[in-house]
Amino acid sequence: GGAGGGAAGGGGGGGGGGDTITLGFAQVGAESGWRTANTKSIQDSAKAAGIDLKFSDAQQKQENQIKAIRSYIQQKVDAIAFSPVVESGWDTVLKEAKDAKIPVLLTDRAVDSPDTSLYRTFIGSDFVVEGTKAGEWLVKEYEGKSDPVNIVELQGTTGSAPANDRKKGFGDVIAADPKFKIIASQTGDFTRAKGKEVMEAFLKAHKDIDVLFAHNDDMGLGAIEAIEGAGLKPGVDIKIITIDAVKDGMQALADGKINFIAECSPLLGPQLMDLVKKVVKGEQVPQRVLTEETTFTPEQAKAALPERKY
Amino acid sequence: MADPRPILTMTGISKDFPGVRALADVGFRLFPGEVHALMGENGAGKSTLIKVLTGVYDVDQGEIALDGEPVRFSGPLQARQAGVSTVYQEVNLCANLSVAENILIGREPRRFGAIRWAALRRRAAELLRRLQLDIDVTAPLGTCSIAVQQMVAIARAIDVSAKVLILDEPTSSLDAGEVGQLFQVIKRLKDEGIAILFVTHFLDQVYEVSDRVTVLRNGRLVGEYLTRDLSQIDLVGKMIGKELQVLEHLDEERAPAAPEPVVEARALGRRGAVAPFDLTVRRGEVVGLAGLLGSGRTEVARLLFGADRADHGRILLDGVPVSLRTPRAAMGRGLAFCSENRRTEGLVEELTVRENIILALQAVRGWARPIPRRRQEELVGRYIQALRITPADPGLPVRALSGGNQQKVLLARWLITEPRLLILDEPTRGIDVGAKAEIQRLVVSLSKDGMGVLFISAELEEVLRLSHRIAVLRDRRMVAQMVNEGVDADRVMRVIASGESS
Amino acid sequence: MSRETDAVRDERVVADGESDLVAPRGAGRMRGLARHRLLWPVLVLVLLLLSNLIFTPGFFEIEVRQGHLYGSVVDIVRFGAPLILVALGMTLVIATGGIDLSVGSIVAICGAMACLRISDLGDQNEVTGVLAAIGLALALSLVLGLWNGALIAGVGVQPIIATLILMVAGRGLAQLITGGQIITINSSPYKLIGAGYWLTLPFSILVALAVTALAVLLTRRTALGLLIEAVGGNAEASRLAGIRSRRIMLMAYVFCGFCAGVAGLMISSNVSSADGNNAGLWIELDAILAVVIGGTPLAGGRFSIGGTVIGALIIQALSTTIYTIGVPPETTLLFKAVVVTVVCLVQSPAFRARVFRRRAPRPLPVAEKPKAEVAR
Amino acid sequence: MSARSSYLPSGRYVPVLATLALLAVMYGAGALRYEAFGDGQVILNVFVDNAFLLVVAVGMTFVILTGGIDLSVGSVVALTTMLSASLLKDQAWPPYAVLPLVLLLGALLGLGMGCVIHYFEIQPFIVTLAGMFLARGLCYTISTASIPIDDPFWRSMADSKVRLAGYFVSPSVLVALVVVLVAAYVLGYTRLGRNVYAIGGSPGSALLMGLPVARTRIAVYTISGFCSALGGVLLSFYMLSGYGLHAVGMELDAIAAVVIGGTLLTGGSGYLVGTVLGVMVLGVIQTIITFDGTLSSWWTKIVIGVLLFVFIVLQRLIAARGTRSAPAAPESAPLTLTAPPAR
Ligand SMILES: Nc1ncnc2c1ncn2[C@@H]1O[C@H](COP(=O)(O)OP(=O)(O)OP(=O)(O)O)[C@@H](O)[C@H]1O
Ligand SMILES: Nc1ncnc2c1ncn2[C@@H]1O[C@H](COP(=O)(O)OP(=O)(O)OP(=O)(O)O)[C@@H](O)[C@H]1O
Ligand SMILES: [Mg+2]
Ligand SMILES: [Mg+2]
Repeated sequence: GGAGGGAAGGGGGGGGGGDTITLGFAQVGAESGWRTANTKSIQDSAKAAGIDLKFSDAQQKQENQIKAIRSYIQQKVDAIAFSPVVESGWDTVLKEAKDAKIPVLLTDRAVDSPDTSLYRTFIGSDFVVEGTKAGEWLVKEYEGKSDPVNIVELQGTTGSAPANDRKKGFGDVIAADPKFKIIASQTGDFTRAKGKEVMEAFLKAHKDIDVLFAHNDDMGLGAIEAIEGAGLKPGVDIKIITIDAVKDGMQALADGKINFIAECSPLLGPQLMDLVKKVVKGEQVPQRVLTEETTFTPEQAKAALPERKY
Repeated sequence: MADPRPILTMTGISKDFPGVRALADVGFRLFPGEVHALMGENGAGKSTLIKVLTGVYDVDQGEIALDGEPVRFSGPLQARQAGVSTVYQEVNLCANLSVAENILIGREPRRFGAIRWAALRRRAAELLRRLQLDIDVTAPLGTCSIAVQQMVAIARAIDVSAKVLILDEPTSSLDAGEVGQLFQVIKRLKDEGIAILFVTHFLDQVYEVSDRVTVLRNGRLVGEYLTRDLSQIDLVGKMIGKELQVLEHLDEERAPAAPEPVVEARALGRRGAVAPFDLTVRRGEVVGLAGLLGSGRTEVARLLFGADRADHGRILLDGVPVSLRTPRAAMGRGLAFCSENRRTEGLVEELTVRENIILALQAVRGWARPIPRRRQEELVGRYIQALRITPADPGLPVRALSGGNQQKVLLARWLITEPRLLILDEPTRGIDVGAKAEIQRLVVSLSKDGMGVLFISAELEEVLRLSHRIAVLRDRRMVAQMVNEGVDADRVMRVIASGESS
Repeated sequence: MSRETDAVRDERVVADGESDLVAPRGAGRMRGLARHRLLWPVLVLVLLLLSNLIFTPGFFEIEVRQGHLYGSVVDIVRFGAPLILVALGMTLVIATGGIDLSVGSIVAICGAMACLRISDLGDQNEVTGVLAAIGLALALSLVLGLWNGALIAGVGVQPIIATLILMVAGRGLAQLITGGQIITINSSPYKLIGAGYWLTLPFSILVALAVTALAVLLTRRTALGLLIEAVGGNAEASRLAGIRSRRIMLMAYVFCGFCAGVAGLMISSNVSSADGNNAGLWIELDAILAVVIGGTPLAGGRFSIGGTVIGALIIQALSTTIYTIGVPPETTLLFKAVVVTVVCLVQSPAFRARVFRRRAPRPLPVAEKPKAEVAR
Repeated sequence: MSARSSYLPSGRYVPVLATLALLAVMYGAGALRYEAFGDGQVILNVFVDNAFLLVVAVGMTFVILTGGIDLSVGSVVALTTMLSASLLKDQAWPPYAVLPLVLLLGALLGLGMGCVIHYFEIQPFIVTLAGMFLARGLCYTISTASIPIDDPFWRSMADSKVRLAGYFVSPSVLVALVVVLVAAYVLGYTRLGRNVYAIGGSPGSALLMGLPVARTRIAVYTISGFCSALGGVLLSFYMLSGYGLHAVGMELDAIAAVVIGGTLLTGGSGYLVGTVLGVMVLGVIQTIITFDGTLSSWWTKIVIGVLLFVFIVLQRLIAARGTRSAPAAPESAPLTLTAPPAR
């Protein structure tokens, strides 16, 4: 049956079949600069690829995302892509899409449905891996040294997938060596203000912080201000590891205030569009496509900074 | 006549409020089949006694026994369930509900738990008819005049099959007619053997219905008397603790009014409220409005003050037409309107006495020019004195004052604005004998000093005593105006009834 | 002078409770405590701070680093400053019987606007340019407050809905201004507002103090406070007493907008960047909570600015406590729940009456059929 | 009160009628702009997508009618999804055990808050705010990640469709409708319902009139708690997952829906129909947004705001006119809007 059920009258706003592909994209929201960059990349590359993009912003609400997908199904778009707010709970609507014979692509976050036939492919970064990379750098950095390393962690929004996974990835790596101790871990809601506020408190409560691991650049940048405010040198007195590699973050990395950034690229527009074309043509695509992502040290940052757009 | 065994006895009751001892070791008895009047000045403790009895406040000391059983009600609900039905002072009903619901809520006729609305309306209308009140019971209570609301509250109370019926100043804003209806009902209930506790400040009402009187003074029991053995003068004496100077010679005091008009209403009217009317108030003149309940007196007042927008006619001030579209505009031109409904249209209950008194004056001055502290104290002090507001503490929240004293506060608010035309709608509602005399004297002296006064009162005698001229309203139109020379109550009543000025 | 006694009285009056009932039971006994209505909030605050000592001995020590006051307590006030500001405005709005959900969005908009203008400057440290940007942002906040006020006082829309509109749309506006990105600036004069110091004192604290003083002057030295309380207490009566309630309400919302605007500048300047997406998110809840903890009833009427400030500090102290004693993020909310509950229980006269004093408890569900003794 | 200025209580139903009319207009406009929009299924989808919100809003209506407010609903919804999910998946409980349990829990939470609010005379706002924190906190103690639900019963509720004449709705919609009908009946035809209105009108008077204020107050919050739990169950049908970040800010949506429906936040006046309409208004706005595929993230928000604005202002103006109030002074606005459900 599918939500297509009673949906007569073709796609709103000139969707439906035809030579130009119509792609419905259900974005999570615009909660961060990273997300906006992600949106922008998708919109631009869609234009470039001559794909007619229907965009909707769910404002962090799974309900809205599901509604959006439903309406895409109703408007009979050629393909649907979306980045799930949360892994669980997509089966129903995805089934509807499947029944309506509309291929679905996931971006930047997987869904945990056992039935992988519900979507064609998943393109995006692996948050756990990002955490792991951060951890590995830290382990390498302190190779050979034996004295304990006190780590403070600025987590992302409690309960959000990136926060959970990056924490896990990082934690698993450093767990191998007892000398690493996470002495404090708080949520900074992925924002600078919170990052600064929490770090200030950490600095007061713990006199001997060696390393800061922030789940994204923004929190890291906030923390840097706090550290400077306390009269310490970020990157020297306290080593700082972050994830994302947005422009400001890279700048700080280049300035040596951050020591290491694991990239989490929002720019998966081009790749997505290729996949969409393939899928619509009916070609085979891999179940999982990883976005090319690297890691940055200060030197690499200096090099990369000029052509950093976001 | 009453059987010897009281149905309700209260002994050694004491109750404290912040700063005041409202009741001190008060005893009280109530006999079945008897009307018992509870008398006392404003702030004597009458309402508190009633609230303590019905569990609104908990008792600090003392015993209460109903039918010989000691009781300590947790609240009105329990009291009602135990057969004590109460009408508290002030109208305590829900303005957002219909008249019918207000009468029957809590006792709605039901079938299988479902309220039967038709039956409910019928029943309500019936009950009101018992009081000779014929109004649309589906109307929201809020649209009814305070008097009607009082009748509704009474209707609600007398419906229950109670052992004890308590009425706290039920007649404060009722005219003779309604009072008569009420008394008939009371007499019937009395014959049914119900014990009735009745609070009022109208002495003649006491002598008309009550068999027994208990007098309180500043929270203490003065004594319990059989009404027939107690003369009016004695009663008043016991209430205020000293002899009351009689106010018969007020009439001579009434000075002639100056010829020049302060306010003239020309064909002023509003659809659904009052038919267009002409009315002139001159300098130093007291004009009384007479009429039955719902005759539109309040409407007239509200139109003059701009509380409601007139949709017809115009107003002249000193002969020049002005537009008074808001109370503010009216006040700007020296009008003042003391509403009949102090609770919803008058006081701000959580503000202090001082703040309530200066409110209007401050409003006219605007927020940027606060009244200097000293001036406030001085003004407020003066009027607390003049009106004998007790407790005389300008810092108390008005909420904490007794009904009558609240009324005085409202009055004071408008007096200090020293208006050119003072509109008083039921200014003496719930005010005790002594204070009432004060206020009447005040009105007279104010008019002497050239203030025009529009005086509305449910008590016709009062109107007759004070006013130079009397305008009579009937069914929301002004049917007659008469100069108050040798006019007596009967004559006015006749006009009210017939509608022709003789 | 009389001012004092008056203050005492006002405090007491508020304590008499905002219930429709003529007076709360046992008012007599309450009087003494009620006199110092702020006693309980203050007590809670102190307890909260002391509890930190257990976990971080050096909690109270304040040193001077790089010529700044430095220490946890300073932080609490510093980070509390924006909340204090927003809560101040909220207090007046609530006192008129309204509510303002849009403060969070106003915070975001003003921060964004200021940073946008500054980022356009050739030299971001040029004072006049920065001042112009700040002026623009504040003007904007006034306009937004006016918008709310007009909707509510003019059109007569219910406050919660009227401000909800700006809450939603305003967030969008902020993002529109920043283009959804975080505008990072590097302007020392601007940084002063939120992160700077003046004579070793954090500037933000001074600003908060200044605005608080302004509010107190506005409401207690003029008649504004009285008129606001009157309007909030009984609107119709106020109308008949000749108060221009529309004007009063309008002022309240404009002031609230202004406060939010200043807070917006403070927050953005604190991190030298404007985040249209997250700046001031949910701050309206905290602000309202602060006001209510401070003892101002949501129904309107009596308000207490002192109480609000304390309330805001309590909330900030709570979050700082959470960070310093290291409550894990998963249980943070539970912790908050407990503290908030305790705070309002301790503050509730009824609760103290029931628990601390041996008094006959208020009847449990009145609904039960008459107790045996009452039966005939 | 200024309501006395309009003696004919004609304006009683005006707010609701105005809302209905405007809703129709809005839908019409949408239908003109987007072809597929005109399709009846779109309306049904509004219900399908908002069944849970509707249920929650119903509970909120009770609370707001008494002049209270309940901020905990969103979190209770989340807690319910979380609890059901973990019980079904990790504990492998049977549905018939889980359902009653979670519903009961919701009701109990409400009951608790109600008691605190009434007996300790603490403002509903703080108490329910604490409840909000508590419920969310409990979610995270269960798990910070989201838990999928693959219980057959839940799946069937999620997938099955009730078809009528080519159109369909989900079972949840039927549940929601039942709730609405029951609630409407309770408000209109039972003493509890009338007491709710009375308390909203004036708690003091209600007490002095000898109405069971305590019982009613507490009942109201219990109902709200129950409705939130039920809403949570419906949400978990809809999402087949439990998650601590579900329904963030739903309390605002619910309150908005209720108030848009013409109910006064000060209590005492409003109808359940209004709430249904309110939910539909929000739903239709959201649908318009999703149908128009061109809006960027921020324009989405702005447009929602603008639509809401236009709607509210028109509604207000129509209502003011309808109740024949002189250009209502703001303070008297609620009063002139007052729709006492007198029959
Ligand atoms: N809630 C309250 N808080 C503080 N004081 C109160 C409260 N209620 C009454 N009082 C005080 O108790 C005393 C008695 O008040 P009460 O209302 O019983 O007087 P009353 O006899 O009914 O007067 P009236 O004839 O004006 O109604 C008054 O001095 C009043 O100030
Ligand atoms: N007998 C009645 N029949 C119908 N409506 C009435 C009646 N009495 C009062 N009302 C209501 O009260 C209002 C008119 O009473 P109003 O107060 O204006 O006249 P009044 O002479 O001042 O009566 P009161 O003496 O009660 O103040 C109208 O709004 C009407 O709805
Ligand atoms: Mg009394
Ligand atoms: Mg009258």
